[in-house]
Amino acid sequence: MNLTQQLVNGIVLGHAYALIAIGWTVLLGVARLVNFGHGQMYMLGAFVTWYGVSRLGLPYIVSIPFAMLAGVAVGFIMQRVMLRLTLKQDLVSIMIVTLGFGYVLHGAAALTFGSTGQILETPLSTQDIYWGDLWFTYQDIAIVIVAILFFAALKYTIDRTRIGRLARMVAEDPQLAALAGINVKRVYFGVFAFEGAAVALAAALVAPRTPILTSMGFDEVIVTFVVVVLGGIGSVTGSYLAGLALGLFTAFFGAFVSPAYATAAAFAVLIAVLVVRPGGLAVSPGGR
Amino acid sequence: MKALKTLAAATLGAFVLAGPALAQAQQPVKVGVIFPLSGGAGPQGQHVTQAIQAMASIINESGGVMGRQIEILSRDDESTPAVGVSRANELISEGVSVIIEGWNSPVTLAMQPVINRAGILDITAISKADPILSGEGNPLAVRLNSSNSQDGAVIAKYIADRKAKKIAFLTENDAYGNGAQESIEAELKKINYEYEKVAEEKFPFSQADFRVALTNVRAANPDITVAINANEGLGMPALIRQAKQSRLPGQLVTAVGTVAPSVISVAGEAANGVVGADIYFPDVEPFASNEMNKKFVAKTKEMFDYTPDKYMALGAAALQVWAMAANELKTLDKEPIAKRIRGGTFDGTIFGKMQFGPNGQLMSDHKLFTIEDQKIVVRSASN
Amino acid sequence: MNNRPVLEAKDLKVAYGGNLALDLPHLAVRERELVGVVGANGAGKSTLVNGLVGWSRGTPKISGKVLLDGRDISGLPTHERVRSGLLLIPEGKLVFTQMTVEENLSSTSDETDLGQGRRRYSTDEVYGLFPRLHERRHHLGSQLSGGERQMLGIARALRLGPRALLLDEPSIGLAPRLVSTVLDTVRSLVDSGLTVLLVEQNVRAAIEVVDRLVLLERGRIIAEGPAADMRDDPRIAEAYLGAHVA
Amino acid sequence: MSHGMKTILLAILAVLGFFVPMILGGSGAVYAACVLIAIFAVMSYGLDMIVSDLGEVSLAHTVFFAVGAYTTALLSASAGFGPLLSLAGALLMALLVAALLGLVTLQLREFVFSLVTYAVAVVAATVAQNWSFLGGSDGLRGIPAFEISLLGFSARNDRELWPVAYLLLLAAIYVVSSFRRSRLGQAAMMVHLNPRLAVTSGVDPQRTRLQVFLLSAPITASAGWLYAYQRAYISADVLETYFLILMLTAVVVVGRRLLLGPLVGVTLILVQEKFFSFGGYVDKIILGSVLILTLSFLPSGLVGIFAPLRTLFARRQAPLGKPIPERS
Repeated sequence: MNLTQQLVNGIVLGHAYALIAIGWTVLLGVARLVNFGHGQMYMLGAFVTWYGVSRLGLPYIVSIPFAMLAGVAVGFIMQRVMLRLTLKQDLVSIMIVTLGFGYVLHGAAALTFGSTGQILETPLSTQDIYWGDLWFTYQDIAIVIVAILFFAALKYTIDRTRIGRLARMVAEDPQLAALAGINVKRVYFGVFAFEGAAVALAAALVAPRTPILTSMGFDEVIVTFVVVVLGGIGSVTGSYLAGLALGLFTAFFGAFVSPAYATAAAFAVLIAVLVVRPGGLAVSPGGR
Repeated sequence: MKALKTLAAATLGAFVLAGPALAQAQQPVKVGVIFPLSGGAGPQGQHVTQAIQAMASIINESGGVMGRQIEILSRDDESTPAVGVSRANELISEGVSVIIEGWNSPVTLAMQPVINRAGILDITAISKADPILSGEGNPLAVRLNSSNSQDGAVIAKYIADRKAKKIAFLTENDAYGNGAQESIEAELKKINYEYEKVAEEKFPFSQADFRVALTNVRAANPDITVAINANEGLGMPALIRQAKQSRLPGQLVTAVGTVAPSVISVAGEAANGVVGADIYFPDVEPFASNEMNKKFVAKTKEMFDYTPDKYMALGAAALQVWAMAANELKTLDKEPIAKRIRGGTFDGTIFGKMQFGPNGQLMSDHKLFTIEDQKIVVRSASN
Repeated sequence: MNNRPVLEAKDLKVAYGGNLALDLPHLAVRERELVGVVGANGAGKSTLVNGLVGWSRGTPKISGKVLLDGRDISGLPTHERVRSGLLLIPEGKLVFTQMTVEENLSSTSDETDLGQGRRRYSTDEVYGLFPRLHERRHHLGSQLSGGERQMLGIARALRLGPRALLLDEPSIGLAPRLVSTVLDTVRSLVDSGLTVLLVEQNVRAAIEVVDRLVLLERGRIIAEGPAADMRDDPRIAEAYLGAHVA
Repeated sequence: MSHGMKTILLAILAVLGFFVPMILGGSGAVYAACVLIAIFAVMSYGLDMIVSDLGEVSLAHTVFFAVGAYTTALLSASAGFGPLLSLAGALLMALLVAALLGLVTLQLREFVFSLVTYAVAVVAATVAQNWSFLGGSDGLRGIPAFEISLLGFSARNDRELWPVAYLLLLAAIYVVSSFRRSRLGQAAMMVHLNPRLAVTSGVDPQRTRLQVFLLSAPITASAGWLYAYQRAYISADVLETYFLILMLTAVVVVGRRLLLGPLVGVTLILVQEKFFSFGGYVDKIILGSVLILTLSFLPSGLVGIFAPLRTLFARRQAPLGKPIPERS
């Protein structure tokens, strides 16, 4: 058994997971919103990137912002439609509405992009690196680097900048934030736009690792759940660590037990954590 | 509230009343076809349905069934057993004479008792699970695609011929995958072949990232890796690509019928060198010179601009065999036709001579192939 | 100039689910004036100040006009009324508990031009006003005492450049000594140029600092006048100041 | 209207409902549709209690449906139990699983509750897919026809199964409406709308939640029981999102806390799916859009469109369809 290779697998997977989950973490931390359409937004990001690269002939690096823009657009529409529910914090309805959005996105993407598997090939994903017994691609390196930069930038923004402060104020108490002169609706819009852009960025980077299908997205939502809950809901640093831990767990559980049960095992751990310390999850809102 | 209910009930009623048409002598014979037309398996389900339509028009051109034209009623099971059952019920109430179905085994297993209870003939084209022929859901089952045990023999023979000693399995962890692996191992045992199972990695059907499993397999340094993955849209091409990238040592062999041309087109260059086996190739002997097959291939190309693969051929052959039996017996009734097919032989089909076992399983003839230049190249008959 | 009201409410009505909680034909607060609003529990004091900024933790129906320096701001959402200089320091939760004092005092708006009569207090100025906050500037809001939170609430409002300040029950839950400290600070703010509407239950303390007093009962103004006159008003004297008032 | 009159009217309505498939032509397809609608409506009523009364979104109700179906399949096919015994078994198993799940999630609220219930559903699906005791991915076959020899009753097709399905539906509606009038129902509403008030009124929120959970699970499980007989085959697909979305949509689309809401919701969805289908993808878009639009723009559900009508009906059917304003 090649443990170093599994370590590499786990680290790459972990950064991919953290990147996939980050949009949701912020959404949850700032706006206390859940988005069950997250997986389908990931799918859409992957397909828009693919469309840009292989149908429009755009360079990969141009296709990424293109996909992020699409993600922002979807986020805006979702928030526009759900604004009343968001301000009311009607979580029951919000959860179901986002499930509905996932359905609509899946149906629309399948009608637009077809339902056959596609390969999202990038200049990085086709370049393999063999290093002794180890194997990875430049795409894997890009995932790790972008994830680290993204999390560092996000952490800095939230902790040190005015925008981050505004978001934290809205997260803690939207009504008090309004009395501080903050346009709460705009912050909610911004957070949704961020969610859309972040998940599209994750898709553009992570999706080239495997073939893409319009029916995918379920696994991504599952991963996001685990990362967000284990990381302490709304916590950026926690999400990064939880993503990394989940990646390593998946790799080593796959190595020592079986990949067949990795997801179920991760969920079992999650349930166990929640049973043992149900209160320990309510970490400070605002995403520290 | 009551108004809503009445409204819903009324619309429901209107549609149901409009549904069943009166069966008259010169009315077409209705044939129900249920495959996934959407979702991951959607494109392939659509192709199978199209192939059946092509075969229907071939049959109709040569006089139809008992002088009546065949009308195909196609439905989408969405790869979901519950939806499949609903669709089967719909077709039953439309008065179909036979239902050709089956891409996913659970969908077939769910539909079998429903179709059976309605007294309608049920022909399974592709679903591979062994219980389909167990008689529990349908005592008069017929299935065309090869069974796991038939498939196991050809892969076992290949392993033995290659004198490979270190064997690894990458297996989909469900009834199909586990059954396929078991049958390969059972066949190896039957021919008393000595080998060492150096790795065995199971993964869920929906898996697309095999790097963790491949790392384990690679470390075991196998002579042959057998990949068993029926997820043609996602899993199999991903597995082939990642195996190539990870520089998996030894020969990658895919389980029978898991590498269709669609898999190769997604997997791209990485597919070159992969070995597989299958039961139908449109342009290889004995199919290439089979007049019926040529006609079928031409018709499919003409109607749908597509060269048929194995799945399409199986769907079309299901319709053809049923039409032959009906014409021969001059009946559309379930029981006589099922009994004619089960254990029977048919000449002049797109598969040439087709023979069914007493349990309704088609006897098929496997051929090994290698993928070269992203094309399936059948290995010489000596194999 | 001195007589023109900075803040004016006309026909202000607030209703919760069909029940009229406030019915205010007219109320005005003039430049550099400290107006106190007093009344029993449920008289509509908080409803009044909340209604002026269009803010609530419930979902009331608000109608009527609110004018700030003669400009009608009643169509604006809360955050824009705040930005135009009408600041409410609410009762209860008035600081961000998950943030440090320093962060609570950080600017939430990047506009520099505030317009006539407004000035944004600098961080140093508010620390000068409340040295205690400077000592605790790295503490989280949740670690502050009630008095410190009240100071922080006022300080945060000053940082936003208020034209008029609405204070909702600043003395609630504070020790008597702290009450007078807070109210004295408010008085000195008014003396240095601010306009304040103060809702207070502690009439005895309030009457010492305010210029004018408004008495609310069941959502309506039942008495109004200079503090000195109101002291002798029997409705005030009996209900709020007790027998020992001369 | 007097209480007695209402009861009589309801009884007449209940009797009339039984003849709906006959009125609609009585073809096999109508019976198949009606039986399925009844089964799925019962399934949804279990979830309805959690969503409408407790105000939480349980994503684990497919598990109770599966528990009912799998227990029935195992007891009837392997142990040879009759329908009544297997029903008892299914309800018991559902209670057990619900107690376990209820205790685990007792402390959790809102989205954390939903996430954990979803996790449970995913783990359950993996277990069902892989555990050969439950038939693995091939599922369980050989479920016998619905026969109660004691009563000489046997149902081999949907037409014959209809009386059973209809009775089950009536029973579920009765349980839900009694629940809403019961002290537990009032307590649940209080816990949902005003937890603080609930505590001060002597209601134990956690106990109430657990009790509602324990009442809700067997309802959904009983739907699984009949589904096993109706389909004669059970596989892990009963844990798929298809059923989850079906249930959720049925519960919310017409309007929350309307007694006949889930039934009408299921009817609308299945009629669309069966008779107005535009193919899987367009159906998905339709179902998703209906969910989005009703929840986002019609706060009181589809009945909001018929607001004037509703007041009419509210008067006539007060005990049945009385809307209670949702949480503000």
